[in-house]
Amino acid sequence: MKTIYARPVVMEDKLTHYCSGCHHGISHRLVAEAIDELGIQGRTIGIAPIGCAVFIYDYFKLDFIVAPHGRAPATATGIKRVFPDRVVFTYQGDGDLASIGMAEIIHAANRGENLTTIFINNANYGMTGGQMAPTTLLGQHTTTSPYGRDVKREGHPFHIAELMSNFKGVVYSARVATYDPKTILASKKAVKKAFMNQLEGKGFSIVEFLSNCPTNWGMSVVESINFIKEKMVVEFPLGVYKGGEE
Amino acid sequence: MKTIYARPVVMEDKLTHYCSGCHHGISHRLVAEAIDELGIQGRTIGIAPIGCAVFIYDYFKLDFIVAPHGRAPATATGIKRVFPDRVVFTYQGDGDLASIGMAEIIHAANRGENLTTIFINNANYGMTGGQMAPTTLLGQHTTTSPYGRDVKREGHPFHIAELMSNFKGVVYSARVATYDPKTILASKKAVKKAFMNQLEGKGFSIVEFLSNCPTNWGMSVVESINFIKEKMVVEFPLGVYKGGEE
Amino acid sequence: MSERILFKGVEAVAEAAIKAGCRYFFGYPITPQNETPEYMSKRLPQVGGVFLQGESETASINMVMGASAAGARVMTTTSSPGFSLMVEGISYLSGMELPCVIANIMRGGPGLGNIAPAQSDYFQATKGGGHGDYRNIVFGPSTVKELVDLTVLAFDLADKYRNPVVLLADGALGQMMEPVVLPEEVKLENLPNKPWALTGALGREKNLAMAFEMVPEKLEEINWRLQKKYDQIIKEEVRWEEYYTDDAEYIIVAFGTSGRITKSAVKALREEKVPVGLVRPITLWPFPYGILVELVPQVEAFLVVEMSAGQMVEDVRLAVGDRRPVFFYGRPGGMVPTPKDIVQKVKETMSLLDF
Amino acid sequence: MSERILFKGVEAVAEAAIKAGCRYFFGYPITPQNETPEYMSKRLPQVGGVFLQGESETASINMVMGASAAGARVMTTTSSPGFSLMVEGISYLSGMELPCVIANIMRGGPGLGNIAPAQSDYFQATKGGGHGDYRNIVFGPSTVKELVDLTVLAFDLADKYRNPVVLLADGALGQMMEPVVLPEEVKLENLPNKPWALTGALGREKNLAMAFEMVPEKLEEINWRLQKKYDQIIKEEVRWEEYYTDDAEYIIVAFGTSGRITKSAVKALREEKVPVGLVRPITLWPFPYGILVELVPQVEAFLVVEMSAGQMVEDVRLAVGDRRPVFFYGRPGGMVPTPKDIVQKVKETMSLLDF
Amino acid sequence: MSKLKIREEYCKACSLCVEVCPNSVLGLSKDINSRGYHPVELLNEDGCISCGFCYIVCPDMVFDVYKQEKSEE
Amino acid sequence: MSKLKIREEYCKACSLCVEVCPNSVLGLSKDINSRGYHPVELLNEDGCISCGFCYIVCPDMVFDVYKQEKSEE
Amino acid sequence: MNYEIIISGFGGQGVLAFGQILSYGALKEEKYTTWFPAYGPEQRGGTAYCTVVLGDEEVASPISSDPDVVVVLNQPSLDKFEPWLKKGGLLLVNKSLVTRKPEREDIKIVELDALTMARQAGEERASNIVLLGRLLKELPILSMTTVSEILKEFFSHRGESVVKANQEALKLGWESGE
Amino acid sequence: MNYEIIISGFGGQGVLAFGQILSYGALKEEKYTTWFPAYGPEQRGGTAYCTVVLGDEEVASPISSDPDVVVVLNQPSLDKFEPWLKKGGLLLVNKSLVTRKPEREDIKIVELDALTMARQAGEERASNIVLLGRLLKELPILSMTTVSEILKEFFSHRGESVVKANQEALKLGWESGE
Ligand SMILES: Cc1ncc(C[n+]2csc(CCOP(=O)(O)OP(=O)(O)O)c2C)c(N)n1
Ligand SMILES: Cc1ncc(C[n+]2csc(CCOP(=O)(O)OP(=O)(O)O)c2C)c(N)n1
Ligand code: SF4
Ligand code: SF4
Ligand code: SF4
Ligand code: SF4
Ligand code: SF4
Ligand code: SF4
Ligand SMILES: [Mg+2]
Ligand SMILES: [Mg+2]
Repeated sequence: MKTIYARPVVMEDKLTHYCSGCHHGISHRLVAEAIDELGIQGRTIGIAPIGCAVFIYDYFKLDFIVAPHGRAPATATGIKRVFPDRVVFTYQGDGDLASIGMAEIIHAANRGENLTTIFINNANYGMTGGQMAPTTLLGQHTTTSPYGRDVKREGHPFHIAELMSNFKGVVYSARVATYDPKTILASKKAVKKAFMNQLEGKGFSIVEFLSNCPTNWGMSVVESINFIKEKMVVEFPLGVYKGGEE
Repeated sequence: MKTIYARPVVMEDKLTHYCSGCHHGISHRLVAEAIDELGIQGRTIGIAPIGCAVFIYDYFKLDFIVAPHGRAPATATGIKRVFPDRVVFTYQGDGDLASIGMAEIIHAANRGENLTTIFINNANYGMTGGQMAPTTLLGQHTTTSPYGRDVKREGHPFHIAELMSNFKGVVYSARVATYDPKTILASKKAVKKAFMNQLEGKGFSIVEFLSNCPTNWGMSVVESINFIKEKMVVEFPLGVYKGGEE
Repeated sequence: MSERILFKGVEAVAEAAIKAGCRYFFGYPITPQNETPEYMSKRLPQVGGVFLQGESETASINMVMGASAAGARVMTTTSSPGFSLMVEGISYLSGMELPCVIANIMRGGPGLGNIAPAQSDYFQATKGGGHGDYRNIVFGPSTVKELVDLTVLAFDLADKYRNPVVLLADGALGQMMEPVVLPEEVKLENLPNKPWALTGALGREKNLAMAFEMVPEKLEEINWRLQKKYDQIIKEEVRWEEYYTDDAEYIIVAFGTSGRITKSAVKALREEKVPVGLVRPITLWPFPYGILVELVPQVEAFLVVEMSAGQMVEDVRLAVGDRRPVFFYGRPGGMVPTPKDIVQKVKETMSLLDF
Repeated sequence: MSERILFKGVEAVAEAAIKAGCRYFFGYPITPQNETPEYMSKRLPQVGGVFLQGESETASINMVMGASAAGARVMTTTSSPGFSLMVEGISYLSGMELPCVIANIMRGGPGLGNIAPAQSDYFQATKGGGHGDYRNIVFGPSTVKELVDLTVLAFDLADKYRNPVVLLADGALGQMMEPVVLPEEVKLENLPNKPWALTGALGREKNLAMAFEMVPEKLEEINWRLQKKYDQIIKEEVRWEEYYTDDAEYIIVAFGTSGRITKSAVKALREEKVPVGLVRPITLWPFPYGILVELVPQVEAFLVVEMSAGQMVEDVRLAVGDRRPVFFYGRPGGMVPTPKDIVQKVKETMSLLDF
Repeated sequence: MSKLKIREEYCKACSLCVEVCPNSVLGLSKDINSRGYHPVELLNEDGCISCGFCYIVCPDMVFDVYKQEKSEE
Repeated sequence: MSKLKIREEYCKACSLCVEVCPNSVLGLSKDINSRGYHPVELLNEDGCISCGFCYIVCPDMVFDVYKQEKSEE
Repeated sequence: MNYEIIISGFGGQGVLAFGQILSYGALKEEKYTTWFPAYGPEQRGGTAYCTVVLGDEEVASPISSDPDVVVVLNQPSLDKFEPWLKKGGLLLVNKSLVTRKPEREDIKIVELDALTMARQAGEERASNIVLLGRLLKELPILSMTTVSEILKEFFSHRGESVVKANQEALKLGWESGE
Repeated sequence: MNYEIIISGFGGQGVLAFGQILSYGALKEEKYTTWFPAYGPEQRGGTAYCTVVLGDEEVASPISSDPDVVVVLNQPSLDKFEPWLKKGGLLLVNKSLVTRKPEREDIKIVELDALTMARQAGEERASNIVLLGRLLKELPILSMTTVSEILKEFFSHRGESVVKANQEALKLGWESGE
């Protein structure tokens, strides 16, 4: 028998704490596959966010640091400046990156720090129980937008992939999803590209994942996938916003 | 004799602390003229930054609060949410707004807070003695970029007017200068527009001033003006980036 | 008498704030106090108020600053790491003399720590987490009822003294449910007049809100004026509860959740005729040094119980000096002591003293 | 002996750091310490290091966290409001047990305050500006020479204990120039080995840097382990200077700039045969309680001199208890006491005691 | 050896794999794993074409997928 | 009444007005104001056309500018 | 006198609701009460539990290391809390999900096949309420009428049939002790 | 013995440099020294001053409320610091920018038209150095040779002629006391 697909080597053999059907696990695996395929396990260092993915350090056979909420890009900068030849990546949620950590991600991006950022947009704060995120859709009900996000009060959802593409220091910015095999395979390419750019010393790369949160959206897993396909993708079009050429 | 130009009524009759030839004074006056012409002195509240303009409260007959460095947009939000019918504006430097206060300005802009922001881009930190700002030009020598700003280490200068125009909550974003009567008169229109938008409840408006800092640039006043005309305007093109129509 | 309602601590604090006339809330989610912003996001629009989730704790405290400067009753709530992000703003608010109420529903630290109940931000709240010589009134509520009452008082004292007031509770109090009787809602028009507020300088001299004075002589004067205010607060606002202290020969000092747990321990010990009593500080700043000093003559020893590695114990030692032994029993990192633990510690330390 | 060089405090600290093997600096401008980042921006590239101006103090301390986790000797410097923005990060660093050196060149507070010298962040530095049960070693240098020596020691102790070390100086020390002899530059290859550093998990188990443990029992254990380390530091690292204490009947306690100014006052008083002495804490945490306790029997009274409204005085009271009067002379808001002021205060208080 | 290695203990019964399997050869078992979930099971070994869709969509890395080599057929 | 009101005490001698004046009727005085600057002065009242450029460029709000009404001419 | 009651089981078995219903009942009967959840990491997936204190004295400690009653809905809960129970206390066991017998002999033990009884009442998820009914039978902490009314309020948002089923479960629990 | 010297004038008159030169001189002569600037709001526009302590004892206080020497380059400085001067101390006055006479009679007063002398030396901005030269003449705090060398290092980046002019100014100051 030939192995077609096997659990990535860089992943620990461990049960994750994520809710049933949560896409965080898929994004993890895509990162792992990229690391495996690029053969960089021994020189990759990860920065965990504060969010549901805070436990990511538990699932990878990699050195990891758990940075304060939102500050992963600054922490990553500190590591990368000491070890320019290591591969350093942050994995951040939309509360972490787009709310409290806005200044840090923008400045790291603008500096063109040679980093890779995996950004999980699940339109809410998963870990703390489903509050509004900067990426929450208009009209979406969350525990802190109980009447639905109102453009007058809270403004429009943030488009991170587009925003990032404005900065000259950013060499790659893409938005992907993981709701079916096709999108997952496309995501995989994006993640790999984002790591390869770093290996080639090109600068800052970011991949935004449209991700689900069945638990806090109050949906079944299937419903959550439909929400991504029908609602999120409309607000947040998939695609490569920068660095897709070649 | 007919009065052609007179010191704006909303300004205190006071000597400013600014260095000789510093453009902060011109920007102040333009704000004052807009307030005078719109007749909103009694209902305007200002937020002073931390920067050379921290003393702005001393020069206006207006209620003022001196917010912590970079946080003026958050403080302004707090005031405006209490008094939606007052006119609230922030006046911020490029260290204040574009460095430490990046998250606050972006989130206020994205929320479409009905505020007016006057943004003074003088390519360095004036008050603290000329350190590098996010807007410092490539190659520009400052006290913390003694070998010249290096794109590899510090990235490209930030383009705030352009960046702001990305957000749906922003109704007006313009970049102006004050190096001669023509640019000053154009700036005046921009400032007035930025206040009028607020009076009309439209949302967030920002005017970026290309400003000088002869003291820390180590230049005469005339040299500083040439620097703006020859260098800054090239990196930061003047113009209305959003909301110019009509 | 009004109706008794079963309320979770972190929701009760929100409703009590609304009853006290708070119409503005700016805050950022963090466990174990998420229910407070959540509750506010639902309720404030119903009463014509504004809930806004700040983009961070830093932004939130500065929004609070704006709303407070505008003269509104305003509040934020957070938990330990979030409070740390607010201390610059709190130092400013204190220097500006802007009233506001800040609840810290403490969790295990340091760093990210965990989300379990803790009391390890006592130093931060009482000795100045931020820079400079400032003080905040700090309450240490121990029941949901008291949390409600102190929330209302917090708004009143904040306005009275033009000073931030901190509600220093922990996740246990925040997450528990208890019956409370809500106070009458104040009429907004009866709230204190604030001639200093930034409302637009119409027909009056301009108002300035700032914590800024370049001339050292003047800033020194401002500081002494603040200190005088703090002295007045020390004189007038110290609060504590005594429990079986009358004839106590051994005093336990504990606040908040560990304070009420200690009550059960005291009750149990009293049943065994052990002459212990409890002093439960209600204001952590100003700290009730006086009552402890008073008790020294009648008491053989003190025991301080905290859900931390030992912070308030310093204030108790300040009061008691070397005149009596001051023992310490602490559970840091999110652990909650049981009455049994405390009883045992009392007995242990008593045996040291040949009680 | 090496050459004596005239150095400004805030530049000396930078050069000393480089001599100690510090090759990474992340910081944000703020008066009165701008010359430190400025100096570093010039010097670090010359020695193969990296200077990066963080976008804020918040970012800077988190960059420090990254570099420290990577095993480098790294530093940041700031002044009061900037330190407040760092306390969340410092709590994390402490919980993670990451070594680093942080200088706070204090200025007048609270809030924006002013840029004049002050000592009003004593509480913040010594009692935990951030949340949770953590402690930092805090040095209070009083001369540029001492600043240099303590900077080097700070890096060594930071590595030894895997703990942040704070240099708590003020604008006066920062801005003054004095001759110093710089230490030999350490060879980078002689710096301590850091097997815990994040270097990429090549051929070894992965390393984790975090201040995070969801299970209270475990986080409690971590906290007790930290406390044990702190106890060891208390045992081994307390430092202070005594000046004319041998036969002193009146002791002044002062640190840093007010400490050295007090020296002049003591000298003047001794010339008048007044039996005063000075205890100048060099480590503010761990605080030298012991020496004060020892001195109690020979001393009639203590006076604490601070450029604040009174913070360290609490620690002196903790040591002295009620056994002796502890007077206080403070100048908050950026004022610097003169020797004359102090002499007068000593005489005043002595007359109260019928000395 | 089966075409699928299934780590039953890791399965959270989200059904993503069940829905995506082109040949509908996956289902949730009646058994319960130690986390209280009915884990996935391969209903029909022969029906599995080793396409790997199940691997691709599974958030919990439950599967490894193998294919019969030509020689084995 | 002059066409220009000049607040000499506020002038910082930056010369911006001097350079911009279309008729070159402004100059810096030999006197010193209390801040140590040689303040601006109107060298030639008649040459001033009340264009206001000096007002417009002055960062220190030193000027008010008046124009002779037709009737005054 | 106050009762200290610990209720423990898997998240999803309704142990927090069990406790809240007790507290709401206490409120209705003008008793003192405190409901305190273990809200830590146990919440997600693992074992959840809460402590309810209720009675006619003001509640001091909201937690207890020697409760009067322990209700366990699964095996780990039995392991954890059986030793805590005060001498002479009541241990209420959901036999349906507990694999071993309690060991202590100095306590009163009541074992119930709560799942079967809940199904019988028409609501699989009402095991907790079955146990609650039995608790009321064993100890006079609250009246059946009170709790029955509380159930109505508590479950009303899930429709009348759920309310009815839960009331039936309560009754079955009570009757199992007759 | 240590000398405590305050030098005060407008920002731009070189009072900080005056002090630094003293401290560099002290360094060269292996003395103890401290240079301490008032770096507060006075810096911009207003009066600037610094305190230099130097001598053969380790420096305790870097500031002084009763200095041995006060050098004033403008009127406000005279007003501020004349009263501070220790009894018997030396007050050095730049007559060129001081409008009134000193008032105290218990001190030694030396007034110099430093501006004129500086011009004479070929460097308008060297008033400070003229006063420095005279200070050295009045008090044996540092040798002329030392200071002359320091001037060379201090002004070398501004070219030889500036160095020369300053050395000349120093000399003129010294000679004014002969
Ligand atoms: C300073 C600080 N503020 C708040 C929190 C609480 N907190 C933990 S995770 C989180 C947000 C998580 O949301 P997101 O980043 O979107 O990640 P997700 O869980 O959705 O994947 C918050 C606010 C914290 N730990 N620290
Ligand atoms: C938290 C904090 N960090 C740093 C400072 C010091 N500081 C004062 S003004 C300033 C920057 C000023 O630059 P900019 O905003 O560009 O204004 P400018 O003076 O150039 O007009 C800084 C860093 C401060 N006051 N507070
Ligand atoms: S809460 Fe949401 S984001 Fe977090 S693990 Fe569960 S489903 Fe995923
Ligand atoms: S330092 Fe620069 S920005 Fe500040 S007042 Fe002077 S010239 Fe203007
Ligand atoms: S490999 Fe393909 S066919 Fe086989 S079980 Fe998985 S999805 Fe179904
Ligand atoms: S996708 Fe994975 S977790 Fe979900 S049911 Fe299939 S095997 Fe189980
Ligand atoms: S008004 Fe015009 S012409 Fe007259 S002085 Fe001013 S710039 Fe010159
Ligand atoms: S522009 Fe204003 S400040 Fe400058 S020289 Fe003219 S009048 Fe004076
Ligand atoms: Mg999220
Ligand atoms: Mg600037």
